[in-house]
Amino acid sequence: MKTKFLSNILLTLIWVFLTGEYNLNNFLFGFVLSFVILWILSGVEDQGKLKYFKIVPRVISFIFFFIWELTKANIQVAYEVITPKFNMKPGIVALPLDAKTDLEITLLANLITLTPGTLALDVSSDRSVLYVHGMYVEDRKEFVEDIKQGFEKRLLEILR
Amino acid sequence: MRTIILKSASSYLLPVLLLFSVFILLRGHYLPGGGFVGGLVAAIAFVLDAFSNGLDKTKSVLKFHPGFLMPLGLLIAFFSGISPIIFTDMPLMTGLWAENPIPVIGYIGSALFFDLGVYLVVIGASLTIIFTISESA
Amino acid sequence: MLGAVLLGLLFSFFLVFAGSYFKGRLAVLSSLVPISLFVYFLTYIPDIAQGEIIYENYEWIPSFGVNLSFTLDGLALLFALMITGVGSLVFLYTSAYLKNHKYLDRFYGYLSLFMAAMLGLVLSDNLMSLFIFWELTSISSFYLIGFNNDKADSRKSALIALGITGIGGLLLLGGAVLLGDVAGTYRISEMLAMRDVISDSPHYLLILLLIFGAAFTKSAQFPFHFWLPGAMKAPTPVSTYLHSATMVKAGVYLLFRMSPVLSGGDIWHTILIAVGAITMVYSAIHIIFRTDLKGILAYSTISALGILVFLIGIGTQAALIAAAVFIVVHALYKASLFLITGIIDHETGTRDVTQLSGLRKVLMPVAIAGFIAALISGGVPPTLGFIGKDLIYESTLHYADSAILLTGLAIITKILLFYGGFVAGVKPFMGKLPEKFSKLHLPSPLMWVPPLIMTLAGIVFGVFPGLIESAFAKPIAMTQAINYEEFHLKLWHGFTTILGLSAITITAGTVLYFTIKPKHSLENFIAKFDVVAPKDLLIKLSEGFALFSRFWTNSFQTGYLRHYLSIIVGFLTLLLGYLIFSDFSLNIDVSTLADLTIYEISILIMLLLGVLYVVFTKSRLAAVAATGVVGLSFSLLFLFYSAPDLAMTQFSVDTLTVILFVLVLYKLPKYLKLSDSKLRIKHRILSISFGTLITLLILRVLNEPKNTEISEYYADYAYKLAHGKNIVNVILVDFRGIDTMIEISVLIVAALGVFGLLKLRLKTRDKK
Amino acid sequence: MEIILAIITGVLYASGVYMIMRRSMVKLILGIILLGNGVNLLIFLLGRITKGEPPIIDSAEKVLEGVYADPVPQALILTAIVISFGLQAFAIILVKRTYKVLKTDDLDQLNTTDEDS
Amino acid sequence: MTDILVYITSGLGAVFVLLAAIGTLRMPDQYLRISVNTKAATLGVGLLLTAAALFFLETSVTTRVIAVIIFIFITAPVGAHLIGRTSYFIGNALWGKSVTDDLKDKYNKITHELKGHEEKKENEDETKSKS
Amino acid sequence: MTNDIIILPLVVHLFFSILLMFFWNKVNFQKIVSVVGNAVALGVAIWVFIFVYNNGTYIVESGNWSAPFGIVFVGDMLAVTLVLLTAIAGFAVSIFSTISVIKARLRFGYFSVFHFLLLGLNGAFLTGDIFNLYVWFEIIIISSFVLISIGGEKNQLEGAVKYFALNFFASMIFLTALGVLYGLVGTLNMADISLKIAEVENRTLVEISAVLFLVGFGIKSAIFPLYFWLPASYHTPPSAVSAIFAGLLTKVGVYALIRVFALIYGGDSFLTILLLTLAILTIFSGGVGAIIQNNIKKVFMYFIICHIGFMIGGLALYTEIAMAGVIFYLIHDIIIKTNLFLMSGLIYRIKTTTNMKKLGGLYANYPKLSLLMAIPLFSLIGIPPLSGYWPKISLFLASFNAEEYWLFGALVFGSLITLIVIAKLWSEVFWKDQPQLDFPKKFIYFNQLRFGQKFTFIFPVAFLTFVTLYIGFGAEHIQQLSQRIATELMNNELYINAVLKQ
Amino acid sequence: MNVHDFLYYIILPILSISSLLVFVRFFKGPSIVDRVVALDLLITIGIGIIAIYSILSNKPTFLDISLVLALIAFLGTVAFAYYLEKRNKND
Ligand code: NA
Ligand code: NA
Repeated sequence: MKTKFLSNILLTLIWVFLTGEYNLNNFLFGFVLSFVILWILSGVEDQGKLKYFKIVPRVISFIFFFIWELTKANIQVAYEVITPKFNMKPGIVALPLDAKTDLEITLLANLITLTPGTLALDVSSDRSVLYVHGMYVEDRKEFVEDIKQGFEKRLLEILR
Repeated sequence: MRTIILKSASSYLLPVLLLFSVFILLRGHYLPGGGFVGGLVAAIAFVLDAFSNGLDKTKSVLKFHPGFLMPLGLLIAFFSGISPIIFTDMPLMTGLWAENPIPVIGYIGSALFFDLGVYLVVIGASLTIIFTISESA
Repeated sequence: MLGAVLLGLLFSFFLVFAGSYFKGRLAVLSSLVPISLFVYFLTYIPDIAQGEIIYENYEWIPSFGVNLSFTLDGLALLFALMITGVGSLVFLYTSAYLKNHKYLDRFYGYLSLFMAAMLGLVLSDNLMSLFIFWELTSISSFYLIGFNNDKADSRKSALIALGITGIGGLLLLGGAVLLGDVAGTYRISEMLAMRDVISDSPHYLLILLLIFGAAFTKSAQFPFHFWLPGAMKAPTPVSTYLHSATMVKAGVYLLFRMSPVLSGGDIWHTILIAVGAITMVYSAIHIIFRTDLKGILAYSTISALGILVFLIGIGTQAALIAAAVFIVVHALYKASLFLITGIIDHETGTRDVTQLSGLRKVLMPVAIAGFIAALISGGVPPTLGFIGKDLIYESTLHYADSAILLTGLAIITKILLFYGGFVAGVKPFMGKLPEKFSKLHLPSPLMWVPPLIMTLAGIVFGVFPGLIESAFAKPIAMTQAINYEEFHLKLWHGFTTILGLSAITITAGTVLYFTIKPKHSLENFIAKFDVVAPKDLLIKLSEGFALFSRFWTNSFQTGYLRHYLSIIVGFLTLLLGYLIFSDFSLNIDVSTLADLTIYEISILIMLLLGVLYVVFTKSRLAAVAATGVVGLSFSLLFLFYSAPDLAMTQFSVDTLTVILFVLVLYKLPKYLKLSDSKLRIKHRILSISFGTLITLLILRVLNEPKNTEISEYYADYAYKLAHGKNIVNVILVDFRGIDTMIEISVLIVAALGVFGLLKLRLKTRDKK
Repeated sequence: MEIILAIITGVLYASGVYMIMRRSMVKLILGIILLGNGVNLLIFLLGRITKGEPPIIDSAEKVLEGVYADPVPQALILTAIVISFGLQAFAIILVKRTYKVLKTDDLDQLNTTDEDS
Repeated sequence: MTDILVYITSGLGAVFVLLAAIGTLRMPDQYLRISVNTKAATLGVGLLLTAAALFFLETSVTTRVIAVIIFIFITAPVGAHLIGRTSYFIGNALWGKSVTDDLKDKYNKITHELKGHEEKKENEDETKSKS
Repeated sequence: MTNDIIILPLVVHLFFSILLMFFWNKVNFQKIVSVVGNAVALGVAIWVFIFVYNNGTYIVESGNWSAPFGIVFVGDMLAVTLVLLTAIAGFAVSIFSTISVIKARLRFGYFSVFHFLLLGLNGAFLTGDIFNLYVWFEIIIISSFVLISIGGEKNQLEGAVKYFALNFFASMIFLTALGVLYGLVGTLNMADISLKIAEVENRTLVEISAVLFLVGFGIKSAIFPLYFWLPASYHTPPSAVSAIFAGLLTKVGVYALIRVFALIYGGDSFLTILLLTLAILTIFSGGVGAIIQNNIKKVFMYFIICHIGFMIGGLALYTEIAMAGVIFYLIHDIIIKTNLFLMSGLIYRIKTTTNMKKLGGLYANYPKLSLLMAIPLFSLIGIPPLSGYWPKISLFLASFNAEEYWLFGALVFGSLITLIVIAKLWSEVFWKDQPQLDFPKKFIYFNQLRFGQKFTFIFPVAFLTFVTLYIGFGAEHIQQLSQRIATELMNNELYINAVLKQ
Repeated sequence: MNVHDFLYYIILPILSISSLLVFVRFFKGPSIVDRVVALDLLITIGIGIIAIYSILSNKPTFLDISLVLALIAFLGTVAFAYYLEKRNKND
């Protein structure tokens, strides 16, 4: 019930953003609209349990971390792409997962993919392993640890 | 497809896309968009959901059978088309407009209902087609 | 007169529903219909003899000038009495001949339908209604000829007869339409006044040819005569009624009727005389080679019809009177002979004249009738046949330069007809009665009295020719001859050339009868010439035509979709090419190319290559992906050229199509390299030509100025009146909202179709 | 500009027509799609093209003034696109069903209906 | 000021896009191509959209741009994941110089079930022994 | 209501198709509603017909936008006549469908699609806008695709694929023509086009657009050499569907040709020669095709082609008499062709086959039914005074007046072939003894049906036969109507003035 | 050089060239995966082009088109993946 209401509000906000009209009427309209959509979709389970106040600072720091990683890796890839010789040591690495929920796994995988040089290929059916394709797998342990200590840890901090 | 990643991503995308589709629908009279594209976006949202969660799940999520949306949409379009015949002495499809524009949507008129009908029909038809194919694939 | 025509029609309808009561003993009651009509027409004789012409007119379809206009003059009365008179006897005869037949009621139904049609034909004053009845005779005769429809032979004969008379019918319609147009009326009586207009018309020849075509097919003139012997497959009453007395004379009637209207030019006479002469001699010779009684009668009928056409061709008053009298003569003796043949066939089970002899001992009254009929046929005094023959010679003897030739031909014909009459009417009864026939006895009087009545009438009219003269000959001469002169029919003219010719005819005929016996060897001999006979030629022609039909149809209807498409595209390419190059001009404004930006160019390149990729890739899936590229390029192109709505729609639709494709494709096999390279090159050339023409077409249209009235109106009023700012959307939901309503209906139907196509499984037993 | 688009339209027509004359049903449908695109482009082009001026009235205005693209061909093409979509969807399924029943993608195997029976 | 931001964002965006394009063209196997293109393009297009937002400086535009960016950032990696694993299914080999392939023989050929458990244990053991 | 009277037939059919979709699974309800709907449509069509007959051409401007800015519906005599004929045929076929179409098909939206089809036909006849005509055409073809292929087994699917491909191509050519026309005159209203096209200086381009229309419509109306899809596909679906196809689908192509050529391209000499040649070849091809067929449905199929040639020939002559002939023939043809296919369905139900070689003995078994069937067959041949006869008078006369003797020859040829083939058909199907048949098991034969079911089978045939008889014997009325329509067509300023209110 | 010129003469050409480069990959394949990836990237670049184009033509509303594009491109990729997996399974 609560999560429904929150989703409703969230959707309403998205609507208001989307339309770009910030006034009561539009808010109400968006609310009704979101309500209808949620009603129609009432089968969808809500996985998000949002604890706003704890999360916000972590999210911000995470975003900066992510941007930093993104830039770093992009430069590496850019260099690789432009220079005539390939220096990569690519490979597919099995990454044991601490992330458990769908949301956690998905976010982790997406972030890994968005970071240049790595691509989350698939999650094992028992959700225990994330297979990641990396461009620079010089040392697979280091590769695994980087991700686990970097993305996964920070992400789980936010989400749990 | 059995992939958690797609599944959870799409469950968040679905409501947002539906919202977006209504947005596209409503602004059609003023800016690019309209019932057809709006309907397609909505349909695509459901198709996406079907790809990731399986058809049965998507069907249970949808309150109505998509087949029902087709006649419903057409009925709305039909009534907005013939309402001038019934309510006034004007030829069919004559635009009937409320005196003043309302916020968000602008002028409310039969054309809007017409576009809504289009929207529903497009959702219904696209989904019927794609669901049928998926089921018998 | 309308009532007279309707009576037959109604009676036949009546039989459809109440037919079961008219089988068996009550069947004879059907004869009351023709008999009462016969009596009805008899009552008109006094008036007609006075020179009166009776008209009746009923509006029917004035827009076409088609009305039920009836006229009763001498000619019509002659035919009407013949139709109802012979009809009465045939109806009576049938009740015995087809006694206990399962479908006797149907037979009477067709017969009375036919009689009504025939009456309508001869009574019509309107060429169109004449045509209508004309066609009705063809149809009812189709049913009568094919009456024994369980036999393949009967069906085939019915088809051939219908085919030939069908051609004639269409030609008659053509002729009638044209004649009506030239004359300004369809009423024959009114056309008389237009005689000169018609013969001066540029269409005169065409009219004649069309009318002749109709008459010659219906009246079995050479070379269309062959359907008649075939039609003898029909039951004897049909042969009697249709193929001797009435229907075959419809063509003759038409010529007779139209002769005052159309005989203005020489061509009329030349053709009719030629065709009539060929027919009468050609088929008279055939008589010698026949052994089947009906065959003999059929050819002698054709010959008689030839004589009639020949006489009408001569067209003098004498010839027309001769024709009128000969019509009566022929009806009397030929109908009798057919009925007699029917009795013989009915009793002995054979019509082979070589097998038949001595039947007088068991069928005496029939033998008497046969003998008299032969006398009439041979033109022996004092029968009406004698008068008829004399009249013929008289008219040929006085015909311009070719009198001798024509008379000669007439004599030869008459000699052969004499022979034919005796072989059919006398020979079966003479000589020794074979053992197998000794137990025969006389059939019901309903069968033998009718021929006897007719032959006796032949004698009565011979002795009292005044009856014929006043009732028919004079009225006919008055209406049909161009310049009427007084005349009298007489049995005895004194010792004249004609009497000499008659004597020669009778003598020669008698000699022939005693020298030439019908033999199968003769029949086999003539069969050798069948290869060149019109019938076989026609059959070959129709087989050839069927072959050609198959070839033509199969060479187009190959079953290969690409073949159909290539023909259609080829056809279009030809037309477009012809038009575009017929006044070729090309003003290309190259300056606009300077405006091209790099993004446009790259998108155009992508579009172009994407398209080519779709065409040439060997991977089906890659092709589908490439359509995605094409869709994207299109979408961007639309965006650059001010069509954002299109951009969105095009792209979403293309993607959805790709998805559908993808969902469906995985069950399909891989591309095969199927078509051979020759065909591929052909198709490429075709496609490229087509595409080039489209490009040229576009460039030329772009050179023309464009009217912008509509779009300006929309620009001005989309917001003011329709409250929308996106004009494309306003057009879609308002200005042209109907389009959209139907467009979504299309989507719905497509969805229903998809649903049904995939979900509906017919169980085998439900299949259809 | 127009000349290039005209040529591309020609190419689309040619390719479409060429593809529908192949034996594979899949190619037939691809041909139909190409041809449909060609037709849309033709209408678009013959309605005269205008760069960067969509027929949308500015939020501050009440009428459309100055240079603008003709909205009519756009509306027509939109309708045609949607209709073609319906037809194509149906055609794709038809192909699927035909394949299922006849076990072939080869159009040349589909000629029994023209034989006389 | 905003002009300069527009220059920078759009310029960077274009460069990233170009890099993605070159990468897609040059990279030796499917996985590397997917890898390169997803991020470079996502970042590049994100920057280009940002440029638009900066240029217009209208809330409605900005929110829309944010919506598009978020959307791309959600969908692009999911798409990459999908197509990447598909690539593995259909048997696209890794580049010859690849160092490891932990996925090898992990997929059930028929059900496409993906094993992971044993691998995890192994890893755990390793981790334990390390610490 | 009377303001919109012209479009009431559209409203009725659209309403019923929507209604039927809501009751997707209720087959019996669908049957009743569809028949009621068609009865209502028939009533409305009669009302509309009488209204226009008395008041003259009537215009409805949809959206209240005056022509040429909105889509107008034009109820001239031609349009409302065709609407009436559609209603008659639709009514008969809907009744026939309730008994002859199997339940499984009915459960998959048969009736709804059927109403969409009729909607499309009515729309095509009534619209005054060329693009709108395209849209109506599309609803017609998609509906026909669906009807032809739903539940399709081998033959239906084969037929459907070809039908689809060629009709889609036709639509594309139609659109191409439309694009060219719009590029030249910038308008879509047919009356407006008619006015504005006169100002186009480049007549070649006008002719090209005409040729494109000719091919586009020609494929739909099955003229030579564009008819190939028809013999391959029309005989495959259930008879009720074939009936409506045969009666109306090709005719809507003919209608479009008539409308466009009379209104826009009238009298162009190149087109005249082209149409004339095509007409002659169409008659010929249809005729020779009919000769060699053994399946009665296929025979009728080729007759459709052959007789389309008659109408195209008349159109080519482009005189008032010829046009009257064409219209009369069109009226006759719609009813008769519909009926022929219903009859073949009836024959199938009786004998489980429509192959002439396997058929026989119908006359012996069902004499009254056979005689009933004989009437349409004779009307098809044009035995006077039945319906097929009358238009020939006009067509013959017109071809003589134009001195087009080849056309006259073709008309005679076509009529003769019709006569011979139908006579052959009669002889084979009705006269010949029944050959041994291997009867499928579990097939419900005609004589096993209850009286009501038999009646439902026969009533539509009898009803259409009655209409045919009326056309034949009441030819005066039909001819007056045809002449009136011809006059309206030949004087297109009447139409233009009515639409543009000049 | 103002913003317009910069975008017009530098950014757009770069994007255009990028799209052509990607198109080359589309052509070369060799795997269907390459083509799907290339198509996806093409659409992504298309979104970028639209963004720049909306600046150049001063029509922010075009950005909505980019959202539709993004949405649908994603769906296309999903569909191809779905297809390829399913086909693979059935073999
Ligand atoms: Na490198
Ligand atoms: Na309106």
